[in-house]
Amino acid sequence: MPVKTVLEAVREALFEEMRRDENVFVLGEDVGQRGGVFRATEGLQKEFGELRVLDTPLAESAIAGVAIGAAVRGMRPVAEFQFADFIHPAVEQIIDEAARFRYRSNNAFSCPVVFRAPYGGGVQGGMYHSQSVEAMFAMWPGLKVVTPSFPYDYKGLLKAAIRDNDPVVFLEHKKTYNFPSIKQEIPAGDYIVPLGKANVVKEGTKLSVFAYGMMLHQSLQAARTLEAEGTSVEVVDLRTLRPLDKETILNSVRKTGRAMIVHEANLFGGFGGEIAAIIAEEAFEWLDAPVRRVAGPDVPGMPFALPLEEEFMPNPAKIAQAMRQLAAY
Amino acid sequence: MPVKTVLEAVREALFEEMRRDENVFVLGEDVGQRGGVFRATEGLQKEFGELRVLDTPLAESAIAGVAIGAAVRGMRPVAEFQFADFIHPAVEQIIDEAARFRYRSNNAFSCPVVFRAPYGGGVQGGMYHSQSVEAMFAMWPGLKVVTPSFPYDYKGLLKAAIRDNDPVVFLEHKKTYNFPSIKQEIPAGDYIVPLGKANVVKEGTKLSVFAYGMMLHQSLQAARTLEAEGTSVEVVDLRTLRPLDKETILNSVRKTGRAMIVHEANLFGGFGGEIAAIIAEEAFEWLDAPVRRVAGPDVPGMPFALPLEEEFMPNPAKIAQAMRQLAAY
Amino acid sequence: MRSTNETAAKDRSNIPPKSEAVAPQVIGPQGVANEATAPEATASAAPRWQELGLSKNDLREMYYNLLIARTLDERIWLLNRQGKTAFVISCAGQEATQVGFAKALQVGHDIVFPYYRSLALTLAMGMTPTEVMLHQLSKAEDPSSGGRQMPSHFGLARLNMVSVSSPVATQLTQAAGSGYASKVKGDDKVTYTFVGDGGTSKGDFHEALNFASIHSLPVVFVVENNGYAISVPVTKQMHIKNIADRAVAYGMPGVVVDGNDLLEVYRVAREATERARRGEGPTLVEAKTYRYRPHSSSDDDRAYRTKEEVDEWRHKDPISRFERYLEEQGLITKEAEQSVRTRAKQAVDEAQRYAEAAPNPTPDTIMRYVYAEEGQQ
Amino acid sequence: MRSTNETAAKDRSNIPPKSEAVAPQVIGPQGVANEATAPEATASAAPRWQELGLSKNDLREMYYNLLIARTLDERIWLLNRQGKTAFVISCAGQEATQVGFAKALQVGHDIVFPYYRSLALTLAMGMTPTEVMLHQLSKAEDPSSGGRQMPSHFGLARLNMVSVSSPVATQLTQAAGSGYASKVKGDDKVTYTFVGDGGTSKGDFHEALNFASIHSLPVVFVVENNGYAISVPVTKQMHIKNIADRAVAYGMPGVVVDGNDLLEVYRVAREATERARRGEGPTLVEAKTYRYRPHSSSDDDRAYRTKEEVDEWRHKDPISRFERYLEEQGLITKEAEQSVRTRAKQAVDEAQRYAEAAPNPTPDTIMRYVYAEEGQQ
Ligand SMILES: Cc1ncc(C[n+]2csc(CCOP(=O)(O)OP(=O)(O)O)c2C)c(N)n1
Ligand SMILES: Cc1ncc(C[n+]2csc(CCOP(=O)(O)OP(=O)(O)O)c2C)c(N)n1
Ligand SMILES: [Mg+2]
Ligand SMILES: [Mg+2]
Repeated sequence: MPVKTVLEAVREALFEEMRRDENVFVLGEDVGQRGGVFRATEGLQKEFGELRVLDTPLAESAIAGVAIGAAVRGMRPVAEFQFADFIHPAVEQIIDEAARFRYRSNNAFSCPVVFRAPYGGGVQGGMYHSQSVEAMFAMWPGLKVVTPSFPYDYKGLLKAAIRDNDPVVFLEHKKTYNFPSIKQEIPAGDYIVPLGKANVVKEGTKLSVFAYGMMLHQSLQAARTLEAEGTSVEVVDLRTLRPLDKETILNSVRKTGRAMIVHEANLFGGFGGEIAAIIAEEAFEWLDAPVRRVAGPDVPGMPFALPLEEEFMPNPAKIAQAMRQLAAY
Repeated sequence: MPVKTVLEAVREALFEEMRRDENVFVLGEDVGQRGGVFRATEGLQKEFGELRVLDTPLAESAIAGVAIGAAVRGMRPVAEFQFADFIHPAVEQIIDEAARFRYRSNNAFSCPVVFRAPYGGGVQGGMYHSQSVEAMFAMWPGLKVVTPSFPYDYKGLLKAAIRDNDPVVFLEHKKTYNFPSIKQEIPAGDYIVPLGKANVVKEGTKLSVFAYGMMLHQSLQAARTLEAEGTSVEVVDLRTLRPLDKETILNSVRKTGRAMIVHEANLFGGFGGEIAAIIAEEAFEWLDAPVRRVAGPDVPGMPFALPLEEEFMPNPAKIAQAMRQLAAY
Repeated sequence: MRSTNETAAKDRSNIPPKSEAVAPQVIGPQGVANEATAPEATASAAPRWQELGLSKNDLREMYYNLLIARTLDERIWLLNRQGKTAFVISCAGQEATQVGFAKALQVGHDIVFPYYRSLALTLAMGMTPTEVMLHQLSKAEDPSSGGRQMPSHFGLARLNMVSVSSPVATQLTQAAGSGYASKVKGDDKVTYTFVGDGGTSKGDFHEALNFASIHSLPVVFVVENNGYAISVPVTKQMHIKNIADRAVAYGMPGVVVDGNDLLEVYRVAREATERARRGEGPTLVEAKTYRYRPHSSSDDDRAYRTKEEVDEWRHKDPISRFERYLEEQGLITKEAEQSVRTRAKQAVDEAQRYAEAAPNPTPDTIMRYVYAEEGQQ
Repeated sequence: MRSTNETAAKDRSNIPPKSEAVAPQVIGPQGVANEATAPEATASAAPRWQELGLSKNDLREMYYNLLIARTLDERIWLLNRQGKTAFVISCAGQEATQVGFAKALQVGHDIVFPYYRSLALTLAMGMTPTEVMLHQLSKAEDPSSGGRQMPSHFGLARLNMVSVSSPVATQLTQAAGSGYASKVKGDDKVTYTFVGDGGTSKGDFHEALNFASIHSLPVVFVVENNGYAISVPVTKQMHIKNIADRAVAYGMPGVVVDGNDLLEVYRVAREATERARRGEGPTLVEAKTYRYRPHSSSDDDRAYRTKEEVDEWRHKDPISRFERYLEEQGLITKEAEQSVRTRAKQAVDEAQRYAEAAPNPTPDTIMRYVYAEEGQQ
């Protein structure tokens, strides 16, 4: 099996889905001739033409609205937001419109759009090219929110998202796009990874860590360090934040008795709160220690200067330290 | 002291602040001649003129952007969004701009805007006139988020928000506006209720309930029922969600050993998750029972039809039932 | 609604397949040359309705559609005063614009993104008074939303009428997206969307018209300019006289039409439709009209406009105007008018009777249709 | 920056009080009549720069400003290739537009909302090369952001230059708000804002121009149309030729200007300024220009435009064009040019030297200034 990067996996999913279903089309800023600023859509326009690989004007609300209108007509739009930071003008269309079409029409209309957006930092993107927006979308019923970590899952989940009959916010951590050690062997042909299923990527007994995106990889690395020190850490890749795979989370906590959540987004109001709350409510009896969150500091954006960016980012060392504390509780 | 409704308290705060500081001005849809669709700004234009009480075009992003631009010039804009449901087009301006001006300029610029918005349901507003948006804003550092419950606090907190040197999202639960039993004696003159301080509105020993807005009142009513049944419930009015008064929350839980959070917003991803997470992390040793959340169901909007709306809303009976369960744990 | 959805499931579209053959010519007799619809032609000797290719039956149907809308509208206000319905938002005064457009489009083939004031459009397109009333009274059978949305948040899959939401102007870019779907699919469906004057201030207006013009999409943008966005008069919403003049910014035709002149609206609607159908791109139509009622049952319009102003517009009533025209043309008698009125009233009575008796949605359904259910689209 | 903020604290404004007396006439000799700046006057015998009321000194200053911008810009690309700075976004090719506007505005009195391509504007307004370099290298002393923002996210309180963010076009409604503040305060400050052609597609453009026009605000909207939004050519961004034509939609003047013609830009800028200063309202200016470099150091422009196209524009270079003009007018010699170049190079050398040696922000500062600190505004 060929070894692929996250970016290649995304691109491959798009190629295969566009070949499979002529209703699938891609739209966004610079997705056409330029192939996207991250090259996720490179080559698509050449194969599928300008109509199905559409360079839009710089207008995110329109990108979402056009995608929704086309979806209502039976198309399967994949709308790219150049950076998750710039999805904000489309918030009204995504949460008031896409997320509610089915419910508000009592199932008469639906809105199968995939909203793709590269998120996250650690790439010197500064305050406006590093945002994590998952919590902001995961809070709205009617949406699904997907945050894969590995190339295999990126491909399988993106395909599942495109085939899903409801709107999906598909978040791609931009630092993982070409990260060498995140490459993975993935099958060339068609396969699906179902939405809504977490994955225990490393089994362990002493504590459970829940993460996604770049932080999953950082947590995994920290877990290996702890393993070497004799502490067995279970690492769960959440993969989908909504619908959240509560069962896998709770099973893991019931096994280890200790829970840690790692995300790069600001701590306060971040998605970790929801996971912690679920654990605190539904696995209370099994907890041997407080639920611990490791997350970005509560500042309004990731600073650009390297020393500040490094200070912002949770990394394997910081995570390992928190693991040790939690294990020792 | 005169007895006032929530709405009167809001209006009085606006009058007094506009008299006190000529830089304060009000803008929004229908806020002028019409006095706002809820009448919060009634009479203001008559006293302060069209320049300082400005009917804007129907363009929420501009309402926020104009307010921000004026704030950077030393004005103190109070921007009204007709319903919190319609604040979404302004999300980019509020979270990317207002919330970040100070941080991104390393303190050279700031952005003292108050973004007022009536939120919440139970008034047959249907899917788009009932939204609770607090979690969506409370998650962004740089913003403050205020959700008062009582007329006294509405006035004092709104004044504090207007005088605050940073942007404040000021959320007014529309069902409380004219709710007869929520009337309160409030001083006619100037006073401030500081942002960031919760208030223990009812002391109790068996369990602690955290709430805000209409749900604070519903929780209080439920607490009285429990009291009558012999269970002593402490009720904490959070008042400000960001900065959150962790100390008051944790002190209460350390005292009672049982925590419940009530909000009307959807459960999953709602603000309750953050509170539960804080308690689970920082009051773990004191907890005698799982942290319990009572919240709106996870559907994409509050349905309009009465039987469905009633099913959606947490009410004193449902809350009391949850209290009994928690107390009995 | 379940069956509509199943249809959708089959063709992977939410909109049922068109029921009629594709015709580049719109409703009306064969052979009506394009020039016959051009404005200058209206100066000729034949009566205007004939020149527009309308039959007497068409006129009677249009007359009925005006009346049924007004009758239903008034009934709903009555129900509101009786405490039987919590919220009303009215189209009274704007019927001619809506009925004119409904006549120009191919129902079930073309696509419509209406707005909350589109009652007359909705009825003229074929939503029955009973269906409207079920929606107004938030009954379980409400085909627009199952009682989940406020009244006047229309939507009906069999008419290709896409579900309305409350946020103003969001439908505009969606309509552009529907037009884009037509372009990709290569079909000849025209997409229509309706919005108020206030809604044109929102960024969506700019983004939608820009997108539609860039791709020459078959979309007709209809602004029902009734002079106010709730209390805010157009003079505080913009610095120019005609919203239609904004078409210049997109290189598309912008047409101002007297929204109370049914035949003129129809003419303009048909031209915009034909242009779109021919693949020549979008049109912006501004219909100048007026709403008689407060913005909604929650509003009190005395705070921002005078009774005189309202009365003045009531004198320009689109329905009496059309009535007079039909009378002048000898196409209707006072008695015939009366019988149409009676028919409308009966339809509304029956709608009310049925809807009042219909069951409310049951609380146990609240969790349904957040997402597709097993095996559904 | 701390001191700026303290100033701000005193007058409750974030912008320091103006340092010069209010003058309805902009920089330039006294007594320049308005008509002297009108286009037809340029056909007369006196040289254009004199007619525009510019002194030789003004011209030399403008020439220096063009050169310092280009020199600094090129140096930054060099630093990027040397791995000394992670991100570059360049203004090369657009200097004349920016220097022309900088000349027309009253620095420290008027208000400017720039964008990320406003390097030449920034320098011409008085940000020093060292300040720019501190920002470019994300040093603790960076006066725009303390190293928190990407390079070219300018902002400088003493110049009334408001902090730039990355989201495109958000500055437009803010500029309208600043204009509104002037109206409420009754001052005569003009607010300028700059945006790219791509940025005009966003709803913000519509909402901002609409708002500014309704209230006749003293705002000048400047579009630097360089033909592309990253890779997307203007032909895919809009269906009309001139962005300035969109002014019609707001009942304000829209002016197209050759953005590479420094004096013409200055003339247009001054007219728009005077109009605003007189209380006659906003103007939309579209400067047609070009960027030489890829969108940013993260871009590769070979994917979407030809070398020939870039070369063609390089032949229309605004700096050599102004140079030739000064030579023709006998206002500068080759030697003088060389000495200006040397001066610019030295300033850039010095800026680089200082900034490279300056300390980085320290990690412990990360939590500062999320909110006002105790006792601060
Ligand atoms: C985005 C948004 N902002 C505000 C509102 C509240 N609102 C509902 S209708 C309306 C006025 C709309 O006026 P117009 O577009 O002229 O339509 P009309 O009602 O006059 O037909 C307003 C402000 C809303 N529904 N959506
Ligand atoms: C709202 C938003 N969407 C997308 C981007 C990403 N982006 C940055 S610059 C740019 C193109 C801007 O083009 P234009 O406005 O013409 O300015 P130019 O760079 O050509 O001067 C894009 C798409 C952004 N910064 N903000
Ligand atoms: Mg209107
Ligand atoms: Mg450009």
